[in-house]
Amino acid sequence: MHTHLWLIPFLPFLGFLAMGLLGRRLGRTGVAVIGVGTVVASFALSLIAFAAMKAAPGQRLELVALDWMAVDRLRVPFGLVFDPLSTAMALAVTGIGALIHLYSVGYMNEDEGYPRFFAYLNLFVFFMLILVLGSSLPLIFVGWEGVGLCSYLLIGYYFRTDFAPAAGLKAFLTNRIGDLGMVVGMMVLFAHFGTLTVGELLVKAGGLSPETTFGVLTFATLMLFVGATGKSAQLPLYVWLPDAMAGPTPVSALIHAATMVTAGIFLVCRLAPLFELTPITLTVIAWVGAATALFAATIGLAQRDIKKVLAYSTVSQLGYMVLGLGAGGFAAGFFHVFTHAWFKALLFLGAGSVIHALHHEQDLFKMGGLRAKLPFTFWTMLIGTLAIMGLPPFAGFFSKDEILYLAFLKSPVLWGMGVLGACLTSFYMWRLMALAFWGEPRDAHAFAHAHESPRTMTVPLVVLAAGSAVVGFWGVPEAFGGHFQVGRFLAPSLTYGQTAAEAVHHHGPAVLLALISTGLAIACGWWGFASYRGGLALAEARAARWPGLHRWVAGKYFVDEGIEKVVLGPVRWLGNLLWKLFDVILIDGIGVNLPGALTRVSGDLLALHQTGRVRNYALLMTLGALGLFWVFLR
Amino acid sequence: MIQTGTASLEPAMSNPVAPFLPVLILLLAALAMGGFIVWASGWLLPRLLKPRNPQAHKLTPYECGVPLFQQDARRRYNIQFYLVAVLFILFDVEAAFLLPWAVQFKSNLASFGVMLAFVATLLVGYVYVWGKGALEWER
Amino acid sequence: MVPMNAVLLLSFLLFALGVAGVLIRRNALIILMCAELMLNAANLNLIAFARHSGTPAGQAFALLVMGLAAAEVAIGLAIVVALYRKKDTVQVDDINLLKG
Amino acid sequence: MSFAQGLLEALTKDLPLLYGPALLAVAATLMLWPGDRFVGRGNKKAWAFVAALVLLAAGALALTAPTDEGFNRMFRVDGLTKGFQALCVMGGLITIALSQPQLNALKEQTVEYYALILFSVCGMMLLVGATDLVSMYFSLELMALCIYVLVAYLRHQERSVEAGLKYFLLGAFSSGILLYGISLLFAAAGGVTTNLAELNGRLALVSANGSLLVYAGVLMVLVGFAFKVAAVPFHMWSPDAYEGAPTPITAFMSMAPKAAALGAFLRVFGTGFQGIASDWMLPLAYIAGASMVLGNVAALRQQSLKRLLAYSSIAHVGYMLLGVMSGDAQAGAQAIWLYMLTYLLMQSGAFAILIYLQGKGEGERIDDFRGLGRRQPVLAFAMMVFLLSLAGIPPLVGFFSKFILFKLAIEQGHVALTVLALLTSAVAAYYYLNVVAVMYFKEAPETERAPMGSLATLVVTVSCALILVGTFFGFRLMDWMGRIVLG
Repeated sequence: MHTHLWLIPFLPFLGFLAMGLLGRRLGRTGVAVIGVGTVVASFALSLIAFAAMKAAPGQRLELVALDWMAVDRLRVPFGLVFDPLSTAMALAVTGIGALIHLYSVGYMNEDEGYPRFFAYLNLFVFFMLILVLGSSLPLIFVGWEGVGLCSYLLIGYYFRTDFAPAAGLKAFLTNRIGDLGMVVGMMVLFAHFGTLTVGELLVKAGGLSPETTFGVLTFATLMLFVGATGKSAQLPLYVWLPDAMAGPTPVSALIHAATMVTAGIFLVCRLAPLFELTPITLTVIAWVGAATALFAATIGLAQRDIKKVLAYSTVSQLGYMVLGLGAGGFAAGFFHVFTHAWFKALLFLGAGSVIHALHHEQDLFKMGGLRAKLPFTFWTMLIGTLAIMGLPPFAGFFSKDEILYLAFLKSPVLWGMGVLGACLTSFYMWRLMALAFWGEPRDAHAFAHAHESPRTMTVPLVVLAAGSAVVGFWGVPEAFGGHFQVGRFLAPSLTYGQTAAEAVHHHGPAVLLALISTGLAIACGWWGFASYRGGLALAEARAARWPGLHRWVAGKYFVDEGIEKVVLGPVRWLGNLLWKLFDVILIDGIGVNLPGALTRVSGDLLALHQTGRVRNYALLMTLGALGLFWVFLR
Repeated sequence: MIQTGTASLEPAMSNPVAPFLPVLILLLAALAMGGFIVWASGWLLPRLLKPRNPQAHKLTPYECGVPLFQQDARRRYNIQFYLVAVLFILFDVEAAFLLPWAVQFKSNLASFGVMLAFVATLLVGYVYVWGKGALEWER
Repeated sequence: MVPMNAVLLLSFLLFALGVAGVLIRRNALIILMCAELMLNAANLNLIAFARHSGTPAGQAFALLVMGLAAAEVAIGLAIVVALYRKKDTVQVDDINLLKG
Repeated sequence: MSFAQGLLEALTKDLPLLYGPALLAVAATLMLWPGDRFVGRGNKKAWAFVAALVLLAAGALALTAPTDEGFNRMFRVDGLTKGFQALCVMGGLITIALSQPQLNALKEQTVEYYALILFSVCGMMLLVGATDLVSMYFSLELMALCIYVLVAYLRHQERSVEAGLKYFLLGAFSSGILLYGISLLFAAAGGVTTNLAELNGRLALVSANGSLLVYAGVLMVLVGFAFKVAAVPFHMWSPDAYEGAPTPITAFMSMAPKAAALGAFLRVFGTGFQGIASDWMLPLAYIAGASMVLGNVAALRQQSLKRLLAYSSIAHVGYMLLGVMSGDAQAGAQAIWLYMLTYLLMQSGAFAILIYLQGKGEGERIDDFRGLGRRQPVLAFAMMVFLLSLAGIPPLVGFFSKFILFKLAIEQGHVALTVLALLTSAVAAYYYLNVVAVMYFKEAPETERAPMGSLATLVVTVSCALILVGTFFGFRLMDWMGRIVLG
């Protein structure tokens, strides 16, 4: 029974095999049908599973195909687990994945590597589903590494450019650092509990009193969180994500919205009862999340590339999710993953649509006035923007509000950081909208040739926009008269048979806080919109010499310019500085230059000892032996 | 303790080297004597006695007789020489394994058989070398 | 009987001589000889201590080592000759095509 | 009863232990003479099949040998022996298969090549079972002497001869050190025995006075073995020898002798010198750590894939030494055996592809792999599988063998070294992936395709399939094998 559930991850894999092996022989249509069809089919299956899960809450199904690894004490089954958490996540992955596949049919239409692209994409979905559904940590790790590998392949997809392969490699390497944490955490858990199956692990952890295992668990969970930091692009390992924009836009959407980056959040949720036992880890998580949310939002202010803005916004939103987890709101964090998947996919695909229309122009400063030309894109992206800024009743509002409230309970400072981040988010998103869709076209040629995207691209946009508008209602917090159903739904997975976490009761301040944060966000959004509605006039006006007559007229802008100088200037300066500091020094330093430096060291090392002369070798051997002797005598 | 130069018939048992001490002294004396003779005859006496009459011909290896066949003394040996020498060493050293066997040998067919097998192995090697033409000087 | 420490000292001197030769000399043949010297240093230990304890194992081992050393020399000479035919030199400092 | 009778009796009683290696030695001798007299100059290729059959038979005999000790406690057949003997035989078989295209192209097919491989595999098989320093030294030399010749086999190529000479000179040097160490241990134990178990018992009791002797001896033996497995700082020969040797022999050196030397390493240190573990544990830890770091860092710079694989094999040895350091010898042996087995698969596949490209006139440089992903997608995919598995990226088999090894090391308390191993393996991912990137992301002019040859295809297919199969349920299989073989 339930064999059809196996198909959920393996259908995309079959698609990958078919496209990988047959390739061009399938033809364009064949590739599109298989690529989209398999993912849609597994979406349908996930939907069935989800419905079943909804009907019987608290159900948990573990399917074991075989004993995968069995080496003395280590026994790892190759199995899938279906519980509320994994089915909900699988639903989001396959659903959004399917839409992105559909979109790619149009977006990649002119690309020659069509089958290769879809093969990678399907493999990506497969690994993500393995990650989500895997019943043991090694299997989850397989998915974890698998999505890393696929992202490497996909980001480096445009391999003819110099930049793309380097970016792919950087993504992969940064992730490896996180993976080290994950492996160490896994090993410590195994050494302590003697099992790596999630179910057994959580049962055993629940049976222990916190005092006895405190140190070990804290270390293990911190290590696992380092892994999550790499995958979910938190400070300081976020560095790969902005560069990952080098890939085709649907890939960015897939990586950013539904799959790869949420892996870290998902891992923490999966092991929520373990994290629950370690308050120190939770505090670390909360602060890292809040810092990331604020930090990335600041950087987002200074970007010109439309995809970079969205990339930093993803980092920032991930910060919120992590903040939610750290504040103990695993359900809230997951809920934000869920809502974010919709509106971020929407925004990315919308940006992709803009880029596609302008023939791969990504510079915001060269856009403008596209409102009329790209109506579908404009309206759907508007909904996405409203959702991400947290305007009720769009999706982002409920999830973000829940997180901010929990953060407030933990520490008002965290709340303040979150609200500030939300204001900045609102600002740069409206800046993006204003620069792209309002004002005068700043590149007449590109504008003249702009055209609305084909149906395969707009349909996913519309679906995602609808989703962004309504999915928030799944988790209306109690403060607003809802029941935070998502929390109830997920509770069996997150508490794992232990005492149910107390439902968060929203008291008086909840509504007030929500009003404050929303109000501020709206204000900042308007500010951003107003500053850039006129295009780049501000910047140009400043540069131009104004005749006396126009001076007074221009005075209207003088206020704005003042604000620009006094308030925005420093903020943007800070953003730029941080960007320089982290992106240029740290990322390029670690991600790009470190291998280079290592290579240089390697060369020196070799020149020093691998001289090709036998006598030098013999001498070094003798010295080595003497050195070892010295170790003993010491 | 250091004893007198005359051989002591009853060496101190505590020092195992002691009985050899006279030998050592004798050795040193002989060395000194020999060294002196060599020095005197090879360096001192010629200095005192030799007539000074330098000639280029005197520096050739053979002052009289046939002229040198080859000027460079460090001439190359035929590569075949090395080959034969190496093969000789190999079979020679292998023969050393016969020694402990021979020392232990008591008339016994089994042990004879074992050694026969060993020699047969060597023989196969020999035949292989022969077959390869390694023993032929001129090829 | 000679004290065993003296044997150890002598064998160590022989060994050190061999090592020094390998490190200092440039002629491949002489390096080879020095390596053989190291083996002989070990042989000295083996024989002396076997004699000391009155058991034959060490002596048999030494014989075996001699046989192996001969085989080693044979192969070494063959390789050196091959090198000489190729490069007209047996100085090891002249061969460093492979490095890095 | 005479000595000789005893000897004969011992032989008839003990010989079944050695049927495998003995068959190899006898067959190789007979191949040289008189066998070769009957084979014409153009038909030397036939010896490949004979040698492969002999190896198979020897492997079968070795696996079915009774579990016992014999030859005056000089040789022992147990799980460790059988397991590593099987690896050596596999290495030999793969080498013979890989040698065909190159030897045919160079017209260098001779009987001696195969006889030397058989002799050296014979040495390896004896080595892993040797429980006495005499038999160990003897078999080590038998193995090494044959390999010296094989490295210099292409005597008309300067590189090959130079590699052979370097390897030989340093090998003779290290063998001198090893033997001197053995003689010191023999002396420290009173000059009575060279048997490992007895030595272990006696050395543990040596007074503080003689402990310097013991330490120097153990250290020198350690140096000798570290040289044979090419661990830092006794590794310098390996990149040069790997690069200069004929490529199939490079593959051979990275598989079979390494397995044999590691088996002996386990035998001597893991189970033998346990009583004096405190003497060698720390130096070994330094050696292992240095190997991981230097091997991986040095590989970054390499332009030649052969050299890259040489340096990376230094690093892999560093990882495997973690298993030798395990206090639980059985678990250590199993972890190393599994690692070596998977390493053998990946390495043989990678070398098969390398040899194929060499045969096409493309060299061993990493740049020659440009655009392989377009030109020959299947081959490139297989190469990617091998490289990713070597890098230890899950879910490929290479990850799990690493995982088991590192898990063991953590359990044994070598935490710092394991963390070092993890860090350096992240560096390793960089240079392996670089090759993958070159294959897929760099363009190269179209060149014509040559057929790969059935044997090399077989090696690539089998090893790639095994890696992929192993990814899914290889571990049950390997665990089962490990249990049966290593007991």
